[in-house]
Amino acid sequence: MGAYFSEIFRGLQSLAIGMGITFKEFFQPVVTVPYPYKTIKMSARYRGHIELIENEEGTPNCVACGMCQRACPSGCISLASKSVEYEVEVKGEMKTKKKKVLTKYNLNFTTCSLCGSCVESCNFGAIEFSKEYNLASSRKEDFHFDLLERLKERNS
Amino acid sequence: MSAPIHIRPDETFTLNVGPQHPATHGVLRVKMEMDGEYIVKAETVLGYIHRMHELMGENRTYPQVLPNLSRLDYLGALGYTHGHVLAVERAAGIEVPERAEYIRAITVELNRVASHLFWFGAFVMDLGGFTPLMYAIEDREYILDMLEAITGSRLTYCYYRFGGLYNDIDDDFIAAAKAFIPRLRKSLKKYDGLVTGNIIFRKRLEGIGPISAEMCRKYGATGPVARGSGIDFDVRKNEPYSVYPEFDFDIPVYHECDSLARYKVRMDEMEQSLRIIEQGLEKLPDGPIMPKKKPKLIKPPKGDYYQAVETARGSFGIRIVSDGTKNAYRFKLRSPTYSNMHMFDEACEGMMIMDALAMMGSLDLVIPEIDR
Amino acid sequence: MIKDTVKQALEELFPVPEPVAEEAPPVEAAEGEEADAKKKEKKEEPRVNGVLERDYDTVGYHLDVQLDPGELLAAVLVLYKAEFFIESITGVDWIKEDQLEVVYDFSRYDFDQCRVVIRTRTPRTEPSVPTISKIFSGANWHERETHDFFGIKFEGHPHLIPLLLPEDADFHPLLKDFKP
Amino acid sequence: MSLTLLNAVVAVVIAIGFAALNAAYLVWAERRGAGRIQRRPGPNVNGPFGLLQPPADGIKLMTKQLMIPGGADKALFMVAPVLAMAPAIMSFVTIPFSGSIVAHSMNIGVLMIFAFASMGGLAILFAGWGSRNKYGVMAAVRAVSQSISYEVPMLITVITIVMMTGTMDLKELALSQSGGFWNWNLFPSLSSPLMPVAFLIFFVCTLAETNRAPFDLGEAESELVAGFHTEYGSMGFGLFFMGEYANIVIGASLTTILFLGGWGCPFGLFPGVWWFLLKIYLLIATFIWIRWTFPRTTIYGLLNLSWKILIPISLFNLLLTAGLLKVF
Repeated sequence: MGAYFSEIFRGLQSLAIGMGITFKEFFQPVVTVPYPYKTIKMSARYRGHIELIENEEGTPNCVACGMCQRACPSGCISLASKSVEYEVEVKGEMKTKKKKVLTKYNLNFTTCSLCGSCVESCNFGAIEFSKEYNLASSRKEDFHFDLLERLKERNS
Repeated sequence: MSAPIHIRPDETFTLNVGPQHPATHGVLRVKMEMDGEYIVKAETVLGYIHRMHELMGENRTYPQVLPNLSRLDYLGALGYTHGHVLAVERAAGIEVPERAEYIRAITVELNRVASHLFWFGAFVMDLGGFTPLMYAIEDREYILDMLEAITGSRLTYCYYRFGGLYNDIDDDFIAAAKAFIPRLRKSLKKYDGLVTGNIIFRKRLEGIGPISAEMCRKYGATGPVARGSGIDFDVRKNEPYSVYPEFDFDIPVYHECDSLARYKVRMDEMEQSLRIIEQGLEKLPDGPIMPKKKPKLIKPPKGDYYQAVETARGSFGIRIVSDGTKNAYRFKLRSPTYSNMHMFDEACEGMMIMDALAMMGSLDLVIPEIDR
Repeated sequence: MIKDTVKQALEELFPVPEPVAEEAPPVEAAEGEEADAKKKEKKEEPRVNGVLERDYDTVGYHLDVQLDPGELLAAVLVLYKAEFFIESITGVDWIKEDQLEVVYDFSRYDFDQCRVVIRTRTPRTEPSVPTISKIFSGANWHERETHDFFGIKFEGHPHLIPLLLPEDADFHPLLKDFKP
Repeated sequence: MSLTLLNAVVAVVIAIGFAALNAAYLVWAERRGAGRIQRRPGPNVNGPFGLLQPPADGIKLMTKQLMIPGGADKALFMVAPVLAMAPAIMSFVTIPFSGSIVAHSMNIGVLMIFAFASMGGLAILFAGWGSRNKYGVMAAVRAVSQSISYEVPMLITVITIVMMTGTMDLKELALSQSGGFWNWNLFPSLSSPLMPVAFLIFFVCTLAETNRAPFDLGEAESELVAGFHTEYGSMGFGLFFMGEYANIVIGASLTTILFLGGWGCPFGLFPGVWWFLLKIYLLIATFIWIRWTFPRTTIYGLLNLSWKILIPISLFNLLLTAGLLKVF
């Protein structure tokens, strides 16, 4: 009989403790961020989709070596380049040299897993993570990014 | 509760719990043969989100598989990537600098706490209490913020590299982690009052879903599920890897074998993880985070390698059969929840559906990890 | 040490001293922890059935047993009695040798660690291995999964239907000649 | 005659209006309260403090298509939500908000409320059975067994009070406690020293009868998806929802009248409808507070609580009161 009542009593006590805790929490300040009205700053290492980095002349750093393409586990990067001849002065002589110029750098963001292998594999500092996270669309095509185009848009 | 006295096989009905059901936390389906509220027989149907990670592991080079592992378990991703890098390091014989190992241990433990916190919230929500979930998520958010600041992502991390880390931790992280530890200790006390001591909660779990130690052994259950059945088994202690031998921590073991024991194990484990983080931050050596010499292309010598780690859910094993090329010949993932979940079919027979689902919650299921 | 007792018990399964003589060189090779030696061994001729003691630090397990499917149940029973738990079951497709290998992992809930790997090989055409789900209930799903991925038939399995693959799947994705 | 009819129509319209308004804004209050307890703001976008959220929800529910699952018993399926809402509104007719504000005072008011309250279980049974859903049927069975077991201690407690006051008229029940909080039935008196316990029992029974957490086994969303209203959408669901909140208001009103002195002021000053409203909303706030604090009980835990704890204690209380009434 004693056990019966002590169990009821202890049960009620535990319920009261729980209610005390929620009562205290009721008067605590709100911790959530009302998202569309307020946003938080992304951390420095936040990994969004990749962007090309340009040099001082406004052209991309990329030399179209294709390392990122090979490192990518999901094959979402496709790039193309053409050879351009240009002249440089080497030891007082003008020489024509060939170099690759990036003509296309497409990122298929729908399959990207944001692992960062491409940025890590790039030896020329040509790609970086963007801080963009407000990406939403109902069409797949909106996530096939033409990064060269985006670079131009950023410059203009 | 005991089994029903009379089961009339002609009067049972089949209940499909899942693939879309609030208690299964994902796309798991349990086909239950029911006699009223009692379960006569249950059969788990898996594979709704099977993605064949093992085949991907064979088709991709070793570094390319890195992001896959964190997709196995979205709650405790770092533990799984840790297993992968350790397995490949063992196979290819790569030395890891001490600092990197310490940072790995700290981040894995933080992730374990985050995973347990989320489990705690979701488990209490399974039992019908919503508020603890919000408190747990708030605490977990601090961990995710910290991990995001160093790894760049919030859930599916791709932070470890063969031989070390993607990048080093900074002072902000250390300060945040140090501030987080007393914070969580305070929160754990709050959870004790709000949930653990609560009479309704205890009544729902005490003696529910008993899993004996013998059954654990037959099914190969590991992690908190085994420890709730009185089995003193933790890969971090029994088969030490990484820098875990350097830390002083205990393995919580409860002998009641019921859902409450499994709950208590996880709650105690959070405290132990905090201890590891504390010690790790204290002992954190200086130095590089990547080895000086590391093969450019990872080609482990021919052979068969196995590595087990303790993740938030139990012993996770990776078997790599290498044929000396840059792709694995066979890439086997042994996921802990797979074995833990397997016991459910046998354990829930004769239980009431409420209790069975409470027990399912106590197993801490993450479905992508079962289905792989 | 449990490792030694188990090793002894398992070795008793392999009869006659005759194969022991053959077995000796691979044991040394493995103990020399030379991965290259192992490579050679595998390339040159298929491994002889028997118990090998492996270096834990390099491969991650202690005992490596290879046996015929017929001896499997006896070996698993030895492990069951020695309080092992089942870790996983998987297959490996050795297409060049036209064989499928079934790999069983066992471990112990103990500080006296001993991981045992049991391998058994079966021909690629009509692969079949006896089930161990009568001894370790947990083998049930592992065997179903292996059946899904490799098409290995587990004789006596109570419920050998696809587990992870769709119910009507008639392909085995982890076979090396699988084309999606 | 015509005046009484007009009276009745006006009373019903007011009752429906009061019930609907209460239901709508209690949902808002519940969501805001839950938000604060969980340290988030709750609905705060539509209108000031999110006060326009309930109409927005209502419009959304009303404009949705009413789906009837194939194989469902159409008649039961359609009747059930109405049956959930109607008794709740009917019960308002007899509740005295103050000495003068009462639609129709009857000398068996308590009985009438309980008669209507037991129809709530019927509505749940209809809904669960009619929607031809296994979860629904299970929830219906649970809810019926729950409402049967909790009506017993609840009625026993009410009988105790009726014995003490000697009336079943709600108005007179309230009047008998006027004067100050020391006269309330909540506090022990010479003839019934266990009154606080009786209050607790009555409160728990109210929670169970109105299907509120931690006794919301009819819904039990983590195991029975949504219980008896799994298959309901649009206004069918809306009516269940409103019925639930209307029932809460009834339960709180009844508790106030039976135990907390109705519209009487705790200090005997200015009795009036405001005191009544203050008391019922405080009680409803407690309901909300309880819901967001505790996990759900099990069905057998719930029945055990009723048959092993509440009924014996309330019976004992009844006997004790009967005996002491004879003595004093």
